[in-house]
Amino acid sequence: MKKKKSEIFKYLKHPDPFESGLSFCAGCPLELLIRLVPKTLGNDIVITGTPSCSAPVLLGQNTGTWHKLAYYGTLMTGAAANATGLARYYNRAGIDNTVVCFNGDGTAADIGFANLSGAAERNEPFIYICYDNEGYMNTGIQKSGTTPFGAHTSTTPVGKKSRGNKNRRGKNLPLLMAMHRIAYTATATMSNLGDLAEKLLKAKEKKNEGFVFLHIFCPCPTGWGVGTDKSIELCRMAVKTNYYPLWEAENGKFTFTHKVKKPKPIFEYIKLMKKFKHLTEDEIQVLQESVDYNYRLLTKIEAE
Amino acid sequence: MLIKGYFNYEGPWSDAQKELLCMNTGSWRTKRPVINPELCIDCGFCSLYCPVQCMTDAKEYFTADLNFCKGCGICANECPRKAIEMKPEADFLN
Amino acid sequence: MIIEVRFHGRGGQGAVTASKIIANAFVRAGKYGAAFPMFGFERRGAPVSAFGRFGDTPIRLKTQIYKPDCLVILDSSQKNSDNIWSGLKPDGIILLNTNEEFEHNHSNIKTAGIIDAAGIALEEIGIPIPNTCIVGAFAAVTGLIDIELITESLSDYFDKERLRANIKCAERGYNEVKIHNF
Amino acid sequence: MKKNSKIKVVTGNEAAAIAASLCRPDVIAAYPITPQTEVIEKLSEYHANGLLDAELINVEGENSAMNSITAASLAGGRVFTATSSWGLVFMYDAILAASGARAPVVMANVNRETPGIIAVSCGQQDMISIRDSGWINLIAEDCQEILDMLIMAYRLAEDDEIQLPVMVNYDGFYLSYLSEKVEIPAVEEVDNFLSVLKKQPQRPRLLPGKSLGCGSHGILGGYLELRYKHCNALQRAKNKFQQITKEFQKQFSRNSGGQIEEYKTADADIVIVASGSMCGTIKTVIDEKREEGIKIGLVRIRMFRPFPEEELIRALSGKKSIGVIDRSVAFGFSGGPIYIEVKTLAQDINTSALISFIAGLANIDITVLNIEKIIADLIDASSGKPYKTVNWIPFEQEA
Repeated sequence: MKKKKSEIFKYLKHPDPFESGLSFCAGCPLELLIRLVPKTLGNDIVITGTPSCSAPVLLGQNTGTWHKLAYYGTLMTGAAANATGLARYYNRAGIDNTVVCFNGDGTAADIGFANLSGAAERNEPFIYICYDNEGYMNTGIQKSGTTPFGAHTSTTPVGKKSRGNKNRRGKNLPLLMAMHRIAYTATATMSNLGDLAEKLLKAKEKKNEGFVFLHIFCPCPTGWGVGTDKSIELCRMAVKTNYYPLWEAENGKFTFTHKVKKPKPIFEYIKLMKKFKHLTEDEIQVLQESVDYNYRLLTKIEAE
Repeated sequence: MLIKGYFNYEGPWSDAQKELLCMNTGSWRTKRPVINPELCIDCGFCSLYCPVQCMTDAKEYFTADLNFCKGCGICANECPRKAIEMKPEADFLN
Repeated sequence: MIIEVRFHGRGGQGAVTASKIIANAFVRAGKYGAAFPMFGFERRGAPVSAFGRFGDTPIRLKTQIYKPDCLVILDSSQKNSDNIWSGLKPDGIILLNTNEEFEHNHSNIKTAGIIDAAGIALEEIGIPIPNTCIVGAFAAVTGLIDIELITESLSDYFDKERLRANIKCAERGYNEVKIHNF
Repeated sequence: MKKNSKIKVVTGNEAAAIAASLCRPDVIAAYPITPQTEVIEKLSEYHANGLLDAELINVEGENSAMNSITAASLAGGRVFTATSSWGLVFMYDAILAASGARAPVVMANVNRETPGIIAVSCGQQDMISIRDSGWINLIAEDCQEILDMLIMAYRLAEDDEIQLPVMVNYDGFYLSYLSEKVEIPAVEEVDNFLSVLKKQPQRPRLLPGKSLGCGSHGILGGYLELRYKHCNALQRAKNKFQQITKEFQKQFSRNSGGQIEEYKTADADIVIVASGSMCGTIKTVIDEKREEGIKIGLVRIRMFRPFPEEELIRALSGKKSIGVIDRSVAFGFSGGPIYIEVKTLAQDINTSALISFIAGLANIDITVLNIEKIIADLIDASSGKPYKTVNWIPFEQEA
């Protein structure tokens, strides 16, 4: 049998700055993401992070750290503002820099949304990476602004009167950010590593022109009720069902980076996890319509 | 004095001067990835998708660093040749 | 000696700037001046008052002025309001921006300066903002500060053509103010 | 007057903007709020005209202002922001983050009322609401002092032995909009004054490629250690400030005191303790009363945090009666906040009467008559007459 290494290795030029034993749940794709970012972008990034699943690893304990990166551990309310201050100072001082603001959806879509939007509006020169696991996972799986329709969380439980995250759709955060007409917006996920790496590298280029927002779909095996071995498969199925379309936008100009020829029905995606298992046929249809609507909207924007 | 020198600076600064912090995540494992080198085509997907990034390249095939492998099974699930099997850790006792 | 001056105007008339210009002129003379306004939300058209203390000794008082030696009224529509006249000291000086004849309406007025500052401003700068004309008239009515120092001070608040026009306003205020002594 | 200095008539806000510019900040981020707005307008004007070389960030809220300058400060930059009232409260979490990270941030806070009731008016309640945030808090009396204190604030904040954020407070309206004579030093003079900092060991910096991070979890005894260091640094800041004010006086020939300013206290039987713009009025009244033969003096608090305990004990010991005037309240206590803090020193001071006066809330003018009444009360108390411990001014009093 012919043996041949994957092309994707060519993107991973830099050493992994993280220690091997990190306190992420087994099978967590966030651990993969956090390692791939410096492996792709280089170890000379300055990373800022907030209390979240990534915080116990990004932040040190006393003098000790889990990695060799420069980091600033900060507050959820002001993450994008912190990154702004860093990037602006480095640029002024003539220090070559890539500031990566690395946060979950709680910081990005909810409590830190104002300053994320502010930094985007001002086109601040740094990369904001939002890993979206559709809830507050670090505190024990509560609903966030990106939790999708119908999802079970500990604050949108399935009970006698209410069944999951009803009457809501979740924010389309990457689209909202692209509408700021920032230098670069992209969606990516860990099933499509080549695409992810390309977008990271493009982000590094584009941050010289202005604000970069990368939205990374990042399933939570623990919170969503998925087998630890299935999280990458889940990413793949999210793409194949158009639940999570892959696209990019440069200064507001949209392009799909991966078109799915025959999208699978959403059922193929939701059946992989427990968080939607209570949904009825009708409710699944609502979710399907929501997926279709989002995709149609993107298609129209792309045509613009 | 109760206050020991936990920090080198006035503020909450950490550095990577000494050894990095590290957990014994190998002990979390209930299943162990076992690679069949015969089936392996050395594509490296197991290594690329491994969240711990603990699959090391043994030239002709990949092998897991069991000191840190959490046993999540992503490598086995993603292997295009089904060359990796997750075997109960109990099988390897003694 | 410190003279306490209370300015009354409406938002947009430049009462606050008038008080600053006079303070500025006193400092240019090597003397002392301090002025501050009192208002909440800044709004065009709303009544505004400002408090000025000018003199030859350091000014430490940071209070509003309840017993003014002098009233500068930029907004003649307020001239019948009790608020304005409250506390005017005996032998008081008033300076009023009006195009009407002066009525002696308060027994404590010793000296009154009357000037159609808005009219002059309209002629000189094209907008009826009376403040620079008023500060020129202030120099004439009180005799406490040279008109040259007033016009020099204007350079901190205006430049180019606006500065020239406002200097003209101040000089006309100085020359054209009608002074009544009682 | 110092050679190369300029005399200008400027507002308190403008004095703050000039001071910040003179210190050559790297990053400024601010959000407008009455009565601070003029500070950032002036800075923007200087920036637009090429007079101020700094990164100016027009943030979308005060919280971001504090967050962005804290990060820039940790990267090694000199930073500035200004706020007031609700703006200060809106940045509260970031204020704690700044002091916890020991970021030498400098901020002007234009004192304005805060909690619950919307009041666009002067009051120190905003400063009181953040007093336990681990910052150094200074309070200015006039426009000149706003400028001087901000320059000294950089010396204090960035000092290797201190490394703490400093807030320079000044009364909204009464000082923010007060136009008066201010001596503006030449920028080279300020450079010279601040140059000491360059000779000190450099604080850690967050830099790309450098394995040094900030915001580490303090675990085991680590948290305790950081708190202990922080509290010690605040204690050190007292003498450091005293030293800096002396050097400032030497270089700029201007003095307005150290942690406290003592005005005619040496032989005084009666002493008023106060802070901020009202002190000008108090001094004027004291001068009048001295002519009547009343032995009265003023202790003006210039440094509110760390609290100048030793200096206050020294200045107030053995006085017959002491009145503390607060421009804020202490919820759940009777008596103003500074009064309560002075009261903790009562045993060392050993006075017969310690009285609280709450005055000037929500822009209510603190008048000459108010001060005269306060002095009359203190005279009565010093002669053994009964007195009320807590007095709200101007209740039952005319202006």
